[in-house]
Amino acid sequence: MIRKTRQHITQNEPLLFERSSPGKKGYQLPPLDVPEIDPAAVLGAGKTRSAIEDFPEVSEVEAIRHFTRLSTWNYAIDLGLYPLGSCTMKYNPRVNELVARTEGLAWAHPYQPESLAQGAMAIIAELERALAEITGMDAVTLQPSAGAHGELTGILLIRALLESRGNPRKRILIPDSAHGTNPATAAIAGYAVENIKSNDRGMTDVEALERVLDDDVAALMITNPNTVGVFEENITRITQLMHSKGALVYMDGANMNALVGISRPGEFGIDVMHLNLHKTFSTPHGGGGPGSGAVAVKKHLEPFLPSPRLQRADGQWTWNYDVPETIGRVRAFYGNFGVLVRALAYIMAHGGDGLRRATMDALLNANYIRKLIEPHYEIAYQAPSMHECVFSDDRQAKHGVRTGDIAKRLIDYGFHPYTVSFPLIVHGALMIEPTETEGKGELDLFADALISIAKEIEEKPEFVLKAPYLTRTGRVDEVTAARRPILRWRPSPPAKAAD
Amino acid sequence: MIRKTRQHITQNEPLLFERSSPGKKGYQLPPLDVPEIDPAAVLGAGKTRSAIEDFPEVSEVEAIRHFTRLSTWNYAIDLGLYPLGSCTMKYNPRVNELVARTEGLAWAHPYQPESLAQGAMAIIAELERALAEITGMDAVTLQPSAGAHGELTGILLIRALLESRGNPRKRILIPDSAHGTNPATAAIAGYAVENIKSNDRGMTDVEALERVLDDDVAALMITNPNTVGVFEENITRITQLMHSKGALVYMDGANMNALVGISRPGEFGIDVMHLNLHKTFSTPHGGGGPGSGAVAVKKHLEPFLPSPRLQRADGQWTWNYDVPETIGRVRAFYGNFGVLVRALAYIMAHGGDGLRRATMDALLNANYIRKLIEPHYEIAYQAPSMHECVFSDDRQAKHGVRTGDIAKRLIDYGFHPYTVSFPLIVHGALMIEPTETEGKGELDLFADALISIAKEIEEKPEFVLKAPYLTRTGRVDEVTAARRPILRWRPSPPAKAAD
Amino acid sequence: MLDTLGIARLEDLFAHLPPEVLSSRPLAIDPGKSEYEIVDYFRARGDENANGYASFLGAGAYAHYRPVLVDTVVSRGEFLTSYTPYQAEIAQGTLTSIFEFQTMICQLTGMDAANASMYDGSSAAPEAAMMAARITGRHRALISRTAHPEYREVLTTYARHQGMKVEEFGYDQDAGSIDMADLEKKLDDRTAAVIVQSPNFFGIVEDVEQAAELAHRRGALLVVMFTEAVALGVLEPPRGADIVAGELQSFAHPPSYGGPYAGILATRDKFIRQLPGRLVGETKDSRGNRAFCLTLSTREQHIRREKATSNICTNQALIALMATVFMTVYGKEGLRELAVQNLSKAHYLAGQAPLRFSGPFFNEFVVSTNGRTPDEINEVLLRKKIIGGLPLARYYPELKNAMLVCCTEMNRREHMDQVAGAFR
Amino acid sequence: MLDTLGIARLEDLFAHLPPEVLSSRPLAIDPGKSEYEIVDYFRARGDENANGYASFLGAGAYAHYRPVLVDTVVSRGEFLTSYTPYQAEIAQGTLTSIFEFQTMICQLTGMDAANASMYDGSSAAPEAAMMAARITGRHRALISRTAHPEYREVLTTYARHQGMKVEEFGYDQDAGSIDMADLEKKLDDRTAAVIVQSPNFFGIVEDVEQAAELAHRRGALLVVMFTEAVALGVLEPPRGADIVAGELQSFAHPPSYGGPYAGILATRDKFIRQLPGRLVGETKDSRGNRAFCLTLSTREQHIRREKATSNICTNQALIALMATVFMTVYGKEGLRELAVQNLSKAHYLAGQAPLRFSGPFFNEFVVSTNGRTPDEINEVLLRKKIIGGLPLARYYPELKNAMLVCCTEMNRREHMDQVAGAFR
Ligand SMILES: Cc1ncc(COP(=O)(O)O)c(C=O)c1O
Ligand SMILES: Cc1ncc(COP(=O)(O)O)c(C=O)c1O
Repeated sequence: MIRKTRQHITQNEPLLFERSSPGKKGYQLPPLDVPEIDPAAVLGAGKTRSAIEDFPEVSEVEAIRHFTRLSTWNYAIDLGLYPLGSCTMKYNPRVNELVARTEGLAWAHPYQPESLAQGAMAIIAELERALAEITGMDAVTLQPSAGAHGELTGILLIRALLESRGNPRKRILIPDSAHGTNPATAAIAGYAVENIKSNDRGMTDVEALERVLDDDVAALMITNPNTVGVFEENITRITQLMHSKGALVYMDGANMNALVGISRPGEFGIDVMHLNLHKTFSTPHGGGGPGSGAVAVKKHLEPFLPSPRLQRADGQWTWNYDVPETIGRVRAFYGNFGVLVRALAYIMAHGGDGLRRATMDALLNANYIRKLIEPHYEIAYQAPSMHECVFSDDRQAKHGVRTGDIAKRLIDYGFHPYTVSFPLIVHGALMIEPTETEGKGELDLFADALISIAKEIEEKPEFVLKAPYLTRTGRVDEVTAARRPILRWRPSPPAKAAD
Repeated sequence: MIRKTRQHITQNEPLLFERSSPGKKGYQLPPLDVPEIDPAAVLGAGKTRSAIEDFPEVSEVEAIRHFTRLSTWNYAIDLGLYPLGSCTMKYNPRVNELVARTEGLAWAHPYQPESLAQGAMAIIAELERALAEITGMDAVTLQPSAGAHGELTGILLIRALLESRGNPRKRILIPDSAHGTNPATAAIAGYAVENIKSNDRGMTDVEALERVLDDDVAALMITNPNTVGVFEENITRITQLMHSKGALVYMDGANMNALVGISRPGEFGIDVMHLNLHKTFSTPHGGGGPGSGAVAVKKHLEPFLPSPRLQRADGQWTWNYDVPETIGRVRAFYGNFGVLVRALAYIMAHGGDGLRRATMDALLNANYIRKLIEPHYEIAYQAPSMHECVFSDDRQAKHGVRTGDIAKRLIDYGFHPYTVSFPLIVHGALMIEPTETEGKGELDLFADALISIAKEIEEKPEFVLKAPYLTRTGRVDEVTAARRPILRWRPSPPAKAAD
Repeated sequence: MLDTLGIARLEDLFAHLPPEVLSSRPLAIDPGKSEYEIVDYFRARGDENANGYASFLGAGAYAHYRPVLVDTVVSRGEFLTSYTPYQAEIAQGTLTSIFEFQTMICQLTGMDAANASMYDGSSAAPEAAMMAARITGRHRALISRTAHPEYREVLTTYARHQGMKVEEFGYDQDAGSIDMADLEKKLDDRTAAVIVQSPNFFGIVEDVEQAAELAHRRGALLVVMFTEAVALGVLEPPRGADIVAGELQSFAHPPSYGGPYAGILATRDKFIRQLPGRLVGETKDSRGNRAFCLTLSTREQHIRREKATSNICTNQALIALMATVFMTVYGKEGLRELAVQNLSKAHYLAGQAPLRFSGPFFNEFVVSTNGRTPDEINEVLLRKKIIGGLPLARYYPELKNAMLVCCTEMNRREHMDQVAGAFR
Repeated sequence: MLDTLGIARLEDLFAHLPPEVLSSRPLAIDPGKSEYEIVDYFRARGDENANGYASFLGAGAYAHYRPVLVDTVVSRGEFLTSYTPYQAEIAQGTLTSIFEFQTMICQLTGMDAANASMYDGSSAAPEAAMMAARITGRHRALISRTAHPEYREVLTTYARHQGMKVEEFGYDQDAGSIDMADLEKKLDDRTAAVIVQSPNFFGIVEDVEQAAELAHRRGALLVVMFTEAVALGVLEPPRGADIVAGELQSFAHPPSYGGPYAGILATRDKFIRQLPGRLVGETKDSRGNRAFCLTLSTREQHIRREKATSNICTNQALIALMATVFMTVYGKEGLRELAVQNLSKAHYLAGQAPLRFSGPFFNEFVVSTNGRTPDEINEVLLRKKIIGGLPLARYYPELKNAMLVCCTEMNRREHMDQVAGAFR
């Protein structure tokens, strides 16, 4: 029984280009206080355009309605539980949006004199300190723009260190449960990828690891807790093993929200790791980004960090561009500063105890969901869950219903689905991460929904296959989209009617 | 055919009190930097409460979800046309919200030293000047909080003037088309109300007026354009007539958006009028308010304006509390300052020409709608429409469908209904005010919807009677609500399930 | 569109107006400005006001921290750009939140019903008096001199022409609270309402129950006003009152140079048909689901016209919504903790100041400036970027060497210590 | 909930962790702070930065007015707090806006397809180079020294370990634009990509078509970068390019001390399967209505893993949405007018300054500081609360007596005149 939703009227809205009509405008510029220059005159006629063809022309009210109407077609954390596994869709405190817009911060130019940027630099320093403390590492760079970017930075650091020792080596070992960015990153950093299979507890198979470990192995990229939500119990042994072969250990810290305040990777042998500040430290995901992929390292990797490095000199913060062994920049300027502000605000709001408490609540919520659902869905691994729990659709698949179908039906029940079909080692995975910001009420409704769907699948599987029913858009045909890609609007066919 | 809407899933949400659970909190206060005082100790035990019984307890995420979910059940200008006649639901530029939150303005205390409030006072002065210019009047008070409050201020001014002349008189004449606030106001100001009937062109019947006009009449309260959207063609004659008997003319300026830049009431004999700044000058209506009811007067009424009066002395703005003939205050402090800021921002954005242009666009839109709908609905009066057009449901009533039913069916078509059943002189009125901020596209869809409903009424009237169909809430039973009023939540029955 | 109308120019739309009503000249208003210039203009004005000052002003307008959620909620177009919820089927968001607002106001005030808002506290007072007059059929109001002076002025303005006599009763010169003897003396059988404010203008918590007893003994109603809503977090609700009229500015609206704020009126069940203003009630929809709608509108001007309970139409809904969010964020515990912080801060500073009155106070108190004028003290403070207390001479000639000082959770100890220094 | 799980304390939830991995001590992080304190902290930091200064800095980060609508839209929880639109049925809002974004980027750049965003302009550059390498099967990139120095550094970092050689070609010392002869000389048959920036780092508009011709003649692809998106309002789109890589910060994001910004990659139809990043495509839903969804995901890391076109996952969607709103508000006419204002302001100031280069420029230009160092001039300006140009010595040793100056629509004539004065 669907208890959480009802259907309501929503506005249709055409594309901007269909809404557009010549001469409409939604802007006004101040009068120009200098003589107007004719672009063609100073740039050369051939170098200027007369108009941006088919660019939209709408009034201010049309613009706000356009985007407001569009927005009502979205689901979001502000509307309810968003249990996308591995994505850590926790509540995003609104004060963070406010502080990121603080005049002196938002309008700080990256090249303004350091004497006039001390506030921004102090924020960066403070966040570096807090993240080092949380991870138990020695130094932090905030330059990377997202998790994958942090991975690349980290692997380049490893490469630089190994190169400085004489041999960058050739291979990187990656458990088969890893997120796709891990192998993709290793490849960009010029390494061959070797997959390590997981054992039947969902953990890295230490024997398998030992078997392939040789002097050509540069590093292991391990996610801990890993993507099945399980803490790698042998992590200390693994890191020792790697180190004993002169290899390093990279930790994908995307799941650090399961460890903050409880366990420090720096204390179990990790050499370098990234943090997804937008996940663990709650930057709004904004329909896909931005994020920040801070990288934390042990002392031996510090000399190689991207330049410039923030340092204190003569009682002032200053950017040091003289980093002889640096891997170089991974992006212009200093990082996604606005995201850093939000992350620091989040850390300040929680404090040390609050962060630990948030971690425990995340564990509690994941385990609570697991407990309620386990009678109805097949848990992927018996090992204890940390911040997320992963099921397989084995039981439901017998009725012809797959994880993707269950996900669509969950929409009717008023929830954003879990992560579908990841990690790859779980057949038909349902990867559920409730995060710590959910209350019991929402979790109970979610479990009820999944249980109810399990019943529906037994009773009328074909019904579930056609879900969702309650959305303004029915099941979307992704196959056709990929077969003949239409990636932009074109004016050719006579303008369509409003839809 | 409904082209503008589709149904989509929306979240249910219980009342805060049902969502509440003990110990949850969504706030944190800074640590107290002084010794904590026990209230009972300093106030006396009997004077303090131990807890606010049944007051809600929710987390921050529950709070934001609560209000976000609720908001999705509303229609609003940001979603589409909102043609509530007489309410002037025009687009509310968002820059106005920004400037009203300017630190030095939003946090200005009404009693801070005048030397530290010059910016706020300059805004008030500038707006007073602009409104005097727009209305053609001599002085303006910004103290009244809304239109009805302005009416009261205006009638008290009239009374004060007449009293100063020796006789406050007894009656106020009000055309029967007037808004309910007019008679209600006159009564509060201690006057008897005498209705003047309208003629068959929807205008004040000058003969009828002359018949009742005697030395006991203090004033006429006239709305121009009036509530059927018609300009009172005989306004000059009317004002002369009133003046010839020593009576005054109050103009309800709620419809001033039909005149700004075109016609100045001060130039056609009006003595005193109010402006609904929230209508004509576009303050967001916020679910019912706040507004501001600026009152503009001719010289002879100026001495009576509410105190304090803003004036310039020694190159500084100052509040003058020494207004010997004042009617007194109509509220604490100086008025709805935040609304004044928005109104001035609106005026600045438009400029003189832009204001005139907005007026003409308002006229254009109303007349365009009228033209499209007139073949299908009975226009109330043949006289030319200004900023709104009023129809009656005469033709539809023959099929048993009334204006209120048509309104409900309009909802399914994706529109907020027009004003229903007002003005009272039109039987089953449909009072439509599109405002100037609508584009042709939205107006066409609206006309199409009304025409389509007219057809539905001919073909299947009973269908229309049960509308709306597409909303999460079906037709609401207002009769029961009034019969046994439940005006607050009470804990008595065991908490209801989520709905 | 011009074609559809068969006209050539926009000007033709008002060609039917009599020529003598047309404007004699174009508007003398500067050409339209860009967003950028407008933002700049208002910033410049804001910069001409006090900026970066610590302030100890209260007196009906209080500086309390505004939780960020407040603007998050009220900025949603669905709340911001909708109007009075006439069409319940597409206004359940607004209606539900008003129902919650009404409930929370009842919980805070101990009343049975509250309306959806009045313009502000000062106009709620005369509305309460008029309501009392309708209920009792009497036409005399007694108001305490400890009520906000500007509220009293507003009452006088409103009452003057309704045949309602307004008289004031005094205060105890030591305690700073109602002079009960004076009240008792002035009460008679024509008195419709006794109006008191608690905490009063001096910050002092009045003995509401005693005032109630005196009023009721003579068949008058008791109206209790408040300007500082935060006090409700610790104060026993005025259970003896028949009508509560208050100002909610403290609940999430910045002082904003005096407005817009939001007033409330709350009362007992038996008087609801005399309440002015909009009311939301619970009902069901055609499918049997719980729903809310505007109700009892036969009290209102659009139906009852000159016989309406009030002329109010547009109210302060968005400010009331801000208050609703504020009350939700703080909740049961928070509102109390907030009140305790206010109380504690005020008592900390008051403990270092020569107090004019001995009565129990919440977050405001009157300081004797002894030898000096309040302005002299404030001058000293202004130089330290502190705005001191409100000199009382304008409102109370007998208190010309006194100022009203307010402390909220936003005042810091360091500034309080500086103010205390100035009092010495 | 603990009961349901059969545990007594929250700590039991991680009792299974090996003891040696547990933290050796509690976090040394201050106790949690209230909203009020947090807002205060960041204000204090903001106040330590430049405040109230006029600035003439550009160089990849531009101060343009942000229409208020931008924050209005992106503050809506439905956009702000959703993620990558994996579930199309409840993400049509995001998907539709991305489709519009992709279209507008194509319209601006003259390309056929654009992705949903990259991290920023600087990381879009190496992604473009890698893409060119995949398409051509070659492993050498030539980049102009007139490209942003930090972008070039990023390219070097990325390329180093992919067997991609990066070489630079020079610029004409008079014109400040590409030295075409040098480019031609360095081009060979192993060159995958020629990478130019226009307007270049000096603000000068490059001859993109000539570069295209040279590149194509040797079978290389031309990558055109831009840092100042506003220039696209007047510049002919780089039709000769095979890939356009740019930075959209100018479109509604404040400089924000360097990030988050949003990069774009656009290309021709034939190369779309080599594009990295998310792509939204048009399709239909089960009821036959137009719908949008993520598409061509077999290019991406979550499917293709080590063979993916890129490792990018999280992108800069919200910044891209800001840009979408910005482009919508300005629209066809506005973007051009905005560009003309920028051009006009820059030329006004440049007309009073000793220019280092003679090439045609948009809103940035290099000024020779002649006898003095750039720092000396900037010192003078700082005293007037003006932040002058960027000294170029760090990036171009040969330009140590030169600074890069930028003017946007936000710079006022009075400040420009003061800067002009300082150049004299
Ligand atoms: C386990 C894991 N690793 C890495 C990433 C990549 O992080 P990002 O998306 O910030 O690049 C993700 C994100 O989805 C992840 O879940
Ligand atoms: C014609 C007319 N007069 C007066 C008013 C009262 O104005 P307000 O609602 O601001 O009190 C209204 C508002 O609805 C109106 O339409």
